[in-house]
Amino acid sequence: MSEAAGVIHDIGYQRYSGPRLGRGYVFSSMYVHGLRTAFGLGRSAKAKIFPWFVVGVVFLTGTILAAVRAQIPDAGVTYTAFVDMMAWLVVFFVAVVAPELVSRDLRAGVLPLYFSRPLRRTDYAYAKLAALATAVWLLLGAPQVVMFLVAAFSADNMSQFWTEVGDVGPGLFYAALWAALFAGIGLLVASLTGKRAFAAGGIVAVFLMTTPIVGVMSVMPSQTMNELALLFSPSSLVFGVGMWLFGTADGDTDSIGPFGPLYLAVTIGVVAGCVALLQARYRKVASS
Amino acid sequence: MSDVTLSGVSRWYGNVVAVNDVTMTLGPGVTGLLGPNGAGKTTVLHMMAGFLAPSRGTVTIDGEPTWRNPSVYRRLGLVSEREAVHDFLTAKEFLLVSARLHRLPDPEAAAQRALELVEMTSAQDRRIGTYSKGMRQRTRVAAALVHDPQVLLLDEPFNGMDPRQRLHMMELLHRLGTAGRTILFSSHILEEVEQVSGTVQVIVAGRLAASGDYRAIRRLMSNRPHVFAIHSTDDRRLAVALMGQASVTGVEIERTGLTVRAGDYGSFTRALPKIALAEGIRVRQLLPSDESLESVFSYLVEA
Amino acid sequence: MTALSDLTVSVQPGIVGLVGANGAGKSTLIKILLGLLAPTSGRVRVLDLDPTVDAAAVRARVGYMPEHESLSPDLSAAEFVTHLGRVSGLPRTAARERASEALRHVGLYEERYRQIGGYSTGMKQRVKLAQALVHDPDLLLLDEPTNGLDPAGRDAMLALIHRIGNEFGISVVVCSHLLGEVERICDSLVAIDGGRLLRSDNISAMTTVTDVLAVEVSEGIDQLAARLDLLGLPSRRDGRLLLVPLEDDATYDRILSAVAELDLPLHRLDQRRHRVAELFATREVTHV
Amino acid sequence: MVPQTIAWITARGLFGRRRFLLLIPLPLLVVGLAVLSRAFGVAPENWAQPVLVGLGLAVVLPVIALIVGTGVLGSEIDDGTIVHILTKPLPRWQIVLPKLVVATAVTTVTVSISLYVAGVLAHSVRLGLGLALAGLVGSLAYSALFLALSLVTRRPVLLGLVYVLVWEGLLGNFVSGTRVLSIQQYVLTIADKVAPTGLLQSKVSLPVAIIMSAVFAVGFTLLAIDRLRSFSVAGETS
Repeated sequence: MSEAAGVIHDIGYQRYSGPRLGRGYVFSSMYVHGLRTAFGLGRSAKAKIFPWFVVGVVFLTGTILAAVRAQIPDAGVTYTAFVDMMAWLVVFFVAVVAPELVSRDLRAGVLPLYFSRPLRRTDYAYAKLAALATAVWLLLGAPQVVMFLVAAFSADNMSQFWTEVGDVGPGLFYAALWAALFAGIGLLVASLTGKRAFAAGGIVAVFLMTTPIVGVMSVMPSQTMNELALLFSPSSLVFGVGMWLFGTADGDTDSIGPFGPLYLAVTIGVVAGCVALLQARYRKVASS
Repeated sequence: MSDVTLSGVSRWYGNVVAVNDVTMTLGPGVTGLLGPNGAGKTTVLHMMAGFLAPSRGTVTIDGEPTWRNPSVYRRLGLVSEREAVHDFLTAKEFLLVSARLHRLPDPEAAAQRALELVEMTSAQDRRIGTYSKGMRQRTRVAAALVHDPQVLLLDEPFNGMDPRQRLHMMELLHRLGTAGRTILFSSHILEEVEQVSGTVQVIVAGRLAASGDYRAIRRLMSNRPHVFAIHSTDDRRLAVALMGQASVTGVEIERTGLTVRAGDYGSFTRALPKIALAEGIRVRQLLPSDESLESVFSYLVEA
Repeated sequence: MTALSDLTVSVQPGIVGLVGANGAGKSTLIKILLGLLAPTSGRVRVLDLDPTVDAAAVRARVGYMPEHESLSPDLSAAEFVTHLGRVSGLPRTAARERASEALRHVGLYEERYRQIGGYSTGMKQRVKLAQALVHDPDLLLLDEPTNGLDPAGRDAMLALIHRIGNEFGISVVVCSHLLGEVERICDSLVAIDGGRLLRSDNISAMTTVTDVLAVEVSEGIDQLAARLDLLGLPSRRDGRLLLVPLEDDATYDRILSAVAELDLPLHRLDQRRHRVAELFATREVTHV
Repeated sequence: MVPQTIAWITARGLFGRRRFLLLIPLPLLVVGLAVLSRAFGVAPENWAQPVLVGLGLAVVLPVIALIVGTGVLGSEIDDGTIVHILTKPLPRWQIVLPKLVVATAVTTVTVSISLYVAGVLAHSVRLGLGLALAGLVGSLAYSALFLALSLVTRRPVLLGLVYVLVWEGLLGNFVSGTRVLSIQQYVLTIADKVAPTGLLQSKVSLPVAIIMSAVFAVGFTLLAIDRLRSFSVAGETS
């Protein structure tokens, strides 16, 4: 037997000489963290309840619709119609998640820790926005994929399959429109206050307040005004764009008249405006 | 002259006992309230200030209970730990509001007097929102003093103050204490407590661990030898001479000097000068190493 | 408004204390060092980099511990510090390992998997320090690191900072209002007042001995003062202390024999030192 | 002098916060929609219900009352400034009443003016006055409720939203029993009985509306006073 040997290993503080990654990596770290936060991952069980409840409801609806479509192909349940059905759930989802993403950071004073790191102020806002938009898109998109798979496997021939593909593509794009618009508005409202209850109330209020405008505008005796009515509330705005781009189940596009391009332009404008205001907001927060 | 009395006071939250059977009386003068984080200091202060009901026992100011009894605020001023003030007011406005709500006969004069006391007159017309932490703190102290209360309770009053503001606040508390006000303040910075007042109340884990002058408290800890650091012209010979003393329980020789442990404080401190003179050794430094409030406090917390 | 004017300081590695009146410009200075604010005029170099140009590079190598609460209450310390490590550019595994190491060095063990919301003040301060250390900075900026800590917690925090500065080889700048603390752990000190430099020097140079002896007896202080007067040693009373000018070495013996003859308990005999506090004791200094 | 001082500082606090800006767009929306409908000659039967009831009485009134009612006391508790007012030798009703008066006044002014204008445009001055009076009663009842809510829970805004949106908004439409405890229904009834136009549909009787409004206002005020008397500041912060 050899002589017993012993070593004391150095477990004191060690310097780090590995790589320090750049802007893209830092951005993606923030983005991934935001996405995980949206679904309560890495957080307490309590933080998971609401997002996963919504996910559950959305998937349940998607599955039921998929079953209905398999049985009655002409039920008129399209991918875009599914998204429209989920409108209020998405509003609530954004109202709960957006404050978790940004109001919490404001309230807890975490921002100085971020801004004293290589992360840029603008990237902070972009990463949070991307995370929220992705979360909403996944929420609306994943059930569509389920619906698509059910339809694809029950397809009788290739042409039916390709029709499905042609349908789900616009559906996912339509979901992305919803995601961008709702994430933009929700995050902007939430970034204004550190109190999550106010932020959530504010987001719901935006949708609540704007809905009656659409109602009043659509009973106006001017056809042009009726056709423009849907511009005045976020949910009806996206609905209008979808109607123009993909038509509705019953082929009725009368309610927006010839203003389809305007609807798309306003949607893009609102998203861009939200992003610009969000940037301005964080420039102000960081310098104060 | 007013007294604050706690008798048999406990406070619990569910099964968590924050304050456990505390009995104390505060008289005129400045008293420091000490204790580790979570020991129950703030709970005690809040009960004294009538912001919390004792679960058991009574808290009184001059015999009047403080809970559900707003009239005690005629005699009581409170500076709580949270530094919230109405940001949108100026200090002057804030003080005027305080004076009016106290129904003082001449609110203007009272507000002015309080602002002068904390030396805030130069900034009194600026919005409080623009103040530094120390200025806010002084404004809050002024508001607590506007009705010239007999009792002043302060929770961490030095928090956030810069060195000059600390010095000034210490002077102010000292002055008020000498003028016969009953003042209790909590603090973690023991050097400062030591400078303002020698009288302390020490709370450890919800219990009142010691009260009184901290030097007297130290003397009462007879099981702990008193430690002195000595530096002299001939440390080694002095060590030998000291070993002969019955009051000395241990001597260590180090490169920087001697560390002496004395069991009997009185006889050692009387004997040391005589021994040194007799041996012809010049003592250049004698320092009590564990007489500071800091060491008294740590002994109490450990015990 | 000028927060800082005409400040010229160069700081050597080691532990530097930064002290100054409230509103003296400390936070402005920190923001300039982190590249979050550009100086109106003048030049700044941090770690041989210019923060106005290479802000991200500077921030990748600087650790910042803010004064105020700045932690996400809903995350565990391990999760939070790992995330911030990644935002500083550390690859995923390195971030995880170094977060665990940093938390160990600040003295957090099993607790690191619990949510930060339930932590005590002392534990939160430790997490704040750990997040500043996670990316192995070359310079640490600590703003009031002992804020809210009880005496035992302060001792532990100061010992840790001392170790970081001396064993880890990281330069440390400590902002503090507690001059006793600064004397205890700092090698040098920069004092600013009203945005201007008050003094910048080594601590040892600011705490030199004076030619005054402090004498304390547990009883009979008046008797001793009278006796010293008779012996031709005029003394001044300062609280419980008698201050006696130190003329030559014989002064020691004369004091000792006075005490011995009166049979008084001698509590303290010590040559007085200058204190950093003297910088601020004078009220003449004008400040804005 | 004490009530004026409390009222003054409460009002300053209310208007000093940015949250106050939220009060402006809502009434403007009501008036704007009414003006628009009138300008284009839409029949009142088509727009009165969504604008006056759907937006005005069911959303603008409770939401503004919520913002203001929690703003006069809840936000002071939230940020800790309440301590300054509580450490004064004042009976607690002297603190609660001025705050309630300020909250009611601000809400009434903001809501009733816009409701009056919209009511006049929809039908007649009488409907306008009826709506304005209903707004006043509603402001008082809601303010008392939200003021008391600020003292019994740490999350008054959330609970208030739940009351307004879920209890009054959702359940009120489906479960008729909840209407007896719904301020929205009292307000609707009062407006309808003062100006019976057929544009509004009241679902509870006038005596019920009047008595229950009074019960809400007085009951919650008394509750608030009692809660403030035993106001506890959370214990150890660290």
